[in-house]
Amino acid sequence: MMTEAKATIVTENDWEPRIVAYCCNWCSYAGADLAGTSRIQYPPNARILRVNCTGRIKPEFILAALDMGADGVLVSGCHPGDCHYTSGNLKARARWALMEQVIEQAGVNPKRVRLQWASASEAQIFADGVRALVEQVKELGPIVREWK
Amino acid sequence: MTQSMDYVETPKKYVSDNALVIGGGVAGMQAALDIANQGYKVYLVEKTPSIGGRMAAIDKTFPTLDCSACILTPKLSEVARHPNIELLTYSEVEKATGHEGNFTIKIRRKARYVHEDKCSGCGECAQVCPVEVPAEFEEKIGFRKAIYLPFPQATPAVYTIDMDTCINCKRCAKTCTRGAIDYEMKDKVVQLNVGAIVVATGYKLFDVSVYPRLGYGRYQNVINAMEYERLINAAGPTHGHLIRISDGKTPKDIGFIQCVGARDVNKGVPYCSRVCCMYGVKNAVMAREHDPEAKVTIYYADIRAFGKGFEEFYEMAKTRFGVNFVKGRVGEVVEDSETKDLIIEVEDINTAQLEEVRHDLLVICPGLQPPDGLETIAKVLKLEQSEDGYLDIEDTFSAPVTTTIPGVFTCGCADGPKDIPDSVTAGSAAAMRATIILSKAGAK
Amino acid sequence: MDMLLYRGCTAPVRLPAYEAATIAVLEKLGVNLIEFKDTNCCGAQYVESLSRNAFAAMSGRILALAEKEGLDILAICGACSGSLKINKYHLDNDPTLRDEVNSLLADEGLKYTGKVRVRHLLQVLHEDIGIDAVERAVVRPYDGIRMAAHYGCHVTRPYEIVQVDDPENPTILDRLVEAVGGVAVDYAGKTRCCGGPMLAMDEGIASAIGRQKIQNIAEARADGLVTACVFCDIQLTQVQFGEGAIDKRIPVITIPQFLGPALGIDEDVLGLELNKITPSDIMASLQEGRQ
Amino acid sequence: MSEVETPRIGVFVCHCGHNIAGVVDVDKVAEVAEDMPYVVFSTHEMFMCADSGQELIRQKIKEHNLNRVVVASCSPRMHEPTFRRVVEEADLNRYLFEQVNLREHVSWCHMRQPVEATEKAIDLVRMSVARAAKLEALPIKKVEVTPRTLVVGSGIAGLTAALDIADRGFEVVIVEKDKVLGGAVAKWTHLFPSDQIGEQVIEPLIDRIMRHEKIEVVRDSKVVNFEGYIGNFEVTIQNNPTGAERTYKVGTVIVATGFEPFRPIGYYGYGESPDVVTLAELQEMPRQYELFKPSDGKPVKKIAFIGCVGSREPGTKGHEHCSRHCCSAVAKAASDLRQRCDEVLVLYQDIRTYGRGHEEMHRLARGRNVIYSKFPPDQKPQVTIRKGKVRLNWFDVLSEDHLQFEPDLLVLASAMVPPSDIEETANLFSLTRSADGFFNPEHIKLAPLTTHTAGIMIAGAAQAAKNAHESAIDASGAAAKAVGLMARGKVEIESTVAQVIPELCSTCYTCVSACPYGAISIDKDAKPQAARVTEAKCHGCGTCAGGCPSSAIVMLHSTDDQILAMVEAYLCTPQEVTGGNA
Amino acid sequence: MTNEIHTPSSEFAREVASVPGGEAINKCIQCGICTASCMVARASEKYRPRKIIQKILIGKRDEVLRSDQPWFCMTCRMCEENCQEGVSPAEIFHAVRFIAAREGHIPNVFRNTLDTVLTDGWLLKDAYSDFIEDERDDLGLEVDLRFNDGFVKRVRERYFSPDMREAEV
Repeated sequence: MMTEAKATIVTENDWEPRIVAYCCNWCSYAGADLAGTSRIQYPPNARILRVNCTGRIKPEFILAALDMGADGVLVSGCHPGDCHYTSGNLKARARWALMEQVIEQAGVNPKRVRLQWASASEAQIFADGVRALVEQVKELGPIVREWK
Repeated sequence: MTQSMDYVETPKKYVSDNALVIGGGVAGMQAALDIANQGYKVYLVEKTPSIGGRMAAIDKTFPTLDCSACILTPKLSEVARHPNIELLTYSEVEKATGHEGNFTIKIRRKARYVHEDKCSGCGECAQVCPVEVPAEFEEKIGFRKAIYLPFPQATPAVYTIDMDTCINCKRCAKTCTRGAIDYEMKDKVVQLNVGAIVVATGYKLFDVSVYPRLGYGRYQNVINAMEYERLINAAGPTHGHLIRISDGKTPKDIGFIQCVGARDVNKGVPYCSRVCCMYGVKNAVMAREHDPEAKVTIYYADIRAFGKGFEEFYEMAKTRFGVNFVKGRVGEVVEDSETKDLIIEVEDINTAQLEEVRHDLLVICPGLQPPDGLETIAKVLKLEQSEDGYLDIEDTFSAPVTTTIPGVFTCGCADGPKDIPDSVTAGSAAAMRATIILSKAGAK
Repeated sequence: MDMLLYRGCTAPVRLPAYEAATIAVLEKLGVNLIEFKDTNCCGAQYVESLSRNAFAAMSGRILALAEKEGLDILAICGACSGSLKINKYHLDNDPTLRDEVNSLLADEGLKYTGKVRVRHLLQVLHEDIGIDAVERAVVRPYDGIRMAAHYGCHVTRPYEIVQVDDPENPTILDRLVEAVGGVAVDYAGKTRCCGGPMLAMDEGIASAIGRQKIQNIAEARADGLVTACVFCDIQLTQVQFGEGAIDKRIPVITIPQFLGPALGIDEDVLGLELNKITPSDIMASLQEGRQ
Repeated sequence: MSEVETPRIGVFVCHCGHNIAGVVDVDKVAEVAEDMPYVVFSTHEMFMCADSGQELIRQKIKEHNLNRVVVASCSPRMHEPTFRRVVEEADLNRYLFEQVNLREHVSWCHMRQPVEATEKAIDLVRMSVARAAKLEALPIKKVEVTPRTLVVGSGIAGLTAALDIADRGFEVVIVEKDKVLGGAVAKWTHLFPSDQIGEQVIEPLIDRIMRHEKIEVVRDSKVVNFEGYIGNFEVTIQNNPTGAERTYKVGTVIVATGFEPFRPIGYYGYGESPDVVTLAELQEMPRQYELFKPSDGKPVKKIAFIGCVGSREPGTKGHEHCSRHCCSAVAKAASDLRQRCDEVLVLYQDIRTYGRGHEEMHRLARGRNVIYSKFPPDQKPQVTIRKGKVRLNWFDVLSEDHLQFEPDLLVLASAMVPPSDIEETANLFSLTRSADGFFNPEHIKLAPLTTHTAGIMIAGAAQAAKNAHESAIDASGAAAKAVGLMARGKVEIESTVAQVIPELCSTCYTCVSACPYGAISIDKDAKPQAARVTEAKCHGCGTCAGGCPSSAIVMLHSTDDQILAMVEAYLCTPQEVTGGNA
Repeated sequence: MTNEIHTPSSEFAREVASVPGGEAINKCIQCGICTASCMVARASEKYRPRKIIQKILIGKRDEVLRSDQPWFCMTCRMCEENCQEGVSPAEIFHAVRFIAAREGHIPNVFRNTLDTVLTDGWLLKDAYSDFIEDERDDLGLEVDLRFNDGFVKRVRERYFSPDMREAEV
């Protein structure tokens, strides 16, 4: 899985974080839609990938993204208890702790990944989450410097 | 079929299981779809050349700011393509006889001068047409040709010649490779047999020029909300650029005036029109979205943000979009003859201060009224109307979509002002009650 | 057509030219005004505010007098026409009030039964004579003089009672101006009050209101202002004098004084020289004979 | 891949009028897309969803022999069904369509950054093109619809929906958790705008329900288990007192679970004096000429109402919404009671008597000398209770006076909030909820009665605060949706289910325990043993695949391959081609 | 704004409603269009017709009757024309003035003018000078105005107290 990062290393000044965002279809993707319809403005650094449920997100998806050069990864789903599929997000949450450890062992600062809950009506929370991660990652700098 | 005692049927009473829906706005479309989805044939009669109604002309919808045409378009094509729906656009109901389960309807199919089956909607004809007239769909701010498609997503995508303005130059006919144009076309009257009827005739906007104090029709930069919708619409006459009619400048300080042609006992509209507050707030939000530097103020009596998500939207308009809300009805609008700015007088009720405020654009948000044709339709179908002109319903709770004639149902704004979701819901409800009658025909 | 001219308290003393011009113009247009003797004040504002019965009695007597003469009343003052019409309305619709007033009138052998009409000058010009007839009677049209019209609140409001023009968008004066060759000028706050009724309570407020009106008319670049009410005429003239007045005064002229010259009536008869702000520029716009 | 063919991808970029093209350089997006792998055609168009746009797609599929279509426009939550249908009309399997969200996720949320927005748009298109290349056609599955509807709740919405469906000839099972039917309306005495009391409205409905042969009423019971999918749900209902369970097969469900009147503990002395009641409690007081004080039974001569109690409180979750019915209900109750009392006061923020006949109710109340007084939103009335007497102090915005009143009865127009067990109901039926706590409709404008779970409808106050009239209309509307499905007999279902690759399965049971629907079991008869998915039970969430340590589960239409292809397309494309960073 | 705490009551509103002209008081929904249409309000900060009506509606009888506010209305009826609920503040203020007058709260200017009218039969007897007589003569108008001053005495007798300190409605 761990392919070599093909991303071109860029100079400090131009650098803008590249964020992969996995969103569940029912809450966070809809929340991101609402952020759009509500014209909430947030940094354009994230690329949203739609999955049915956060439970679908394999830890590999996150690791692979970091491996391929993502400076941060966002996972956003329904609030615990509100999952469209009853409990998929609880599984995602359960896997998260383990995942953070794996990342750390791989030499990546776990602050580069963020798990958040944003419902379909919480456009602002979604947008704030993206903004928070972008700012966090900006502090940490480009990922190429730390990936072992 | 087993039925309780209430439903002892006289033989032959329920003859037809076809339905007639009058009005192709969003409520009528929904009613038609919900009847058609149960397998019954529906005739959807619309008097203008296209279905879509008012919603097609609106820019965005509240409270989600969804783009109206975007969410409506799939419905338009769903209706047009439904095997059980027969569209009779540019048509009007002329006569009706019979009773629940067995109505005979005469419909006048106005001559389009273009054969629906031959026209591909390519638009070559309009390109060569030399006649330009103010477009109804654009609230007469934009123009159309004498042969025209009312709007890009018009359904059916068939052109119509407006014979009142056509100069008979025949260029369109020469251009049309499919031979779809026929100047000799005559109105046709068709007869239908239906078991149930749904009236979804919609509304008209109150004509605010009857309030001379507000200057509409007298001052160029006083416009009504529908004109505003077209001005901010990307597909509209200005390609979505909000401008002042007087000088084409971008307005920097816009006022929205609520409760005009609504809640007014002196103008025959004592009722609240339900939608104006929210479309006003929505339009104010859009003004800020178009130009975040613009100052935007709403003058209101009560902000009636009562529906799902409305209060939250109102709150958002205040806090996030920075729309300024002033509680107080506007007493007078005066134009600065030099700048064509408008000066309004209003008492801010919250402070008891009388304020004179200058705006460079004023948008009047008119209330709704029964449409002009409703009286005719009510007469044809023998339906009762209330004093305010809307259709009477049989009972508030047990028969909220049933008119005073059994077998004839109402939805959308035909029986009172409604917003889109309430119109759609009523459309489905009317469909439900109609199909109960249609299903009896199946019982033979 | 014969009518009784109710001149009221103020016109004969403060604006006799209006009275004279009305008589002359209407005569020209076929309406014969008859001297209305032994009248009293209609009770406007002061009595009106203090006692409804007293107000009804004062106007009621005038109505009863006219009824006795068998003629309709012409009122040239907005306040008087308003009072008479409002009281006629109440007396016609409230039998108790009518009995009350009639009991007081009985001493003089008068009785009001509702048979009399009250007409404001604008109604007579518009309905009884007709604007077309006025236009036909013109012998010296104005050459596009720009005139702003001030109608007077009590002339047009409340419509349900006074039945003159469209209170929100009145046009009779404007149409009369146009009929004699003038240009009717629209201006901000056309239907607003002149401020006159405020004089008693607070002169400062009254003047402020009147001056605002004059300023709006000036901004619309009008050459003059036509009125149809004694009080409005006086007030809108008065505010152009004294402290806080604008530099260039706008001539104020009553509608019959404006129509008169165009109809070929001698300026002396119309009392134009009595106008406090001379309407000479307006008169200068008169063209030579039409035919 | 089921069919091995070289992808031939068409990319269609939508302007959405000005909505996208006003920010994103659509020209450039379409141009860059042309050079992406497997793309054979790329263009941009004013409205892709319009007839002309749709025709363009169909035409280009034929013309260029496209076997994958990427439309870059709005949210797929809006138009995916539209475009899937379009490609199907051109004989392309619907699962070979991929949509890019350039509007909600790009142009509308980066309005002031056109350069960055365009770069993001290009990235998103690139990602979707990469995914499109890996898409597979899936079979279109149709299932029968059981001609029976489950109606949950027997308020005016539930009763009306049940009757409509039954009158139309379909069977209904109506389940009510209470012992009696009728919900809130049955108990209320001041309905509006027509002058009826709840009993008069509800009794005839119950009467017909009880006599209707197509309707089975299950009272004092609740749904304890719910599984299946559209057309084929299996619902287990448990009797409250006996615990006995019964299972029903139904094709459709209408959730009409209504609302609860908010109990405003801590507001305006509620709970401190029996003479402070909610509007709902007032509604339930016996209807007789004289009204008596709950505290001492003496006649009520002075009443005050306070509006917006627990409603319109920005920042307080679940109470931000307007409860819609209260203003008119207060006007109705106030005008009714005014004739029996000396003084009636209404303290309000805004008067929202919005419906036809409602403003008239407001006028009637005022006409009967009900005093309306507006209080500032940030300075709510103060209630003190001393020696059993309720005293109100507030500031009247309209007169700018400080006012005081000692009502015999203080009525709080408290919010309509979701029932306390709504979370349970939401979980049971996989329904999502909006900020107001009520259920989310499929689309707030055009699909207010259906939900994101196919086959499940919502009606009445289950969706949002509503009055009885509106709930009744909702009910008929929801009934139409249910009947529509049942009358058709068959419906299409999503093919996006999980599949196990038996050779890779280690039977670790991770998936079995992960599946929220019990759709996965270990097939002990197979050799070697392996997990097996019961497709009918699978909802397609992919939690199994997310947890499978051996990558033995394939989530159709959401395969690992497809997802990682997108990630790779984004991150591993040389920067000079993307034209810069993010 | 006063700091005194008032207990709202509908009594005064009902009293006003019982006086001719005051009937529509309860129709007011406090939208403010009257104030926004009022020329006096524009010229004077202290005059807010809407607010006076609310004070009547909440029963601030003394404050309203003792104040000069109801007397500021010019009865130009612009508010009445614009009101969407069919309220005429002008009429309401007349009704209030009647009540105030009955209780002796009459502004001096009203009282004095009334006195003149009810003595002379008309308003401007004192101002009618020889000079004006000449003017009228020149214009060919009747010089003897012949106002009746007898009737007003009976009006005074029947409807007003002798010292004009109060008026009977």
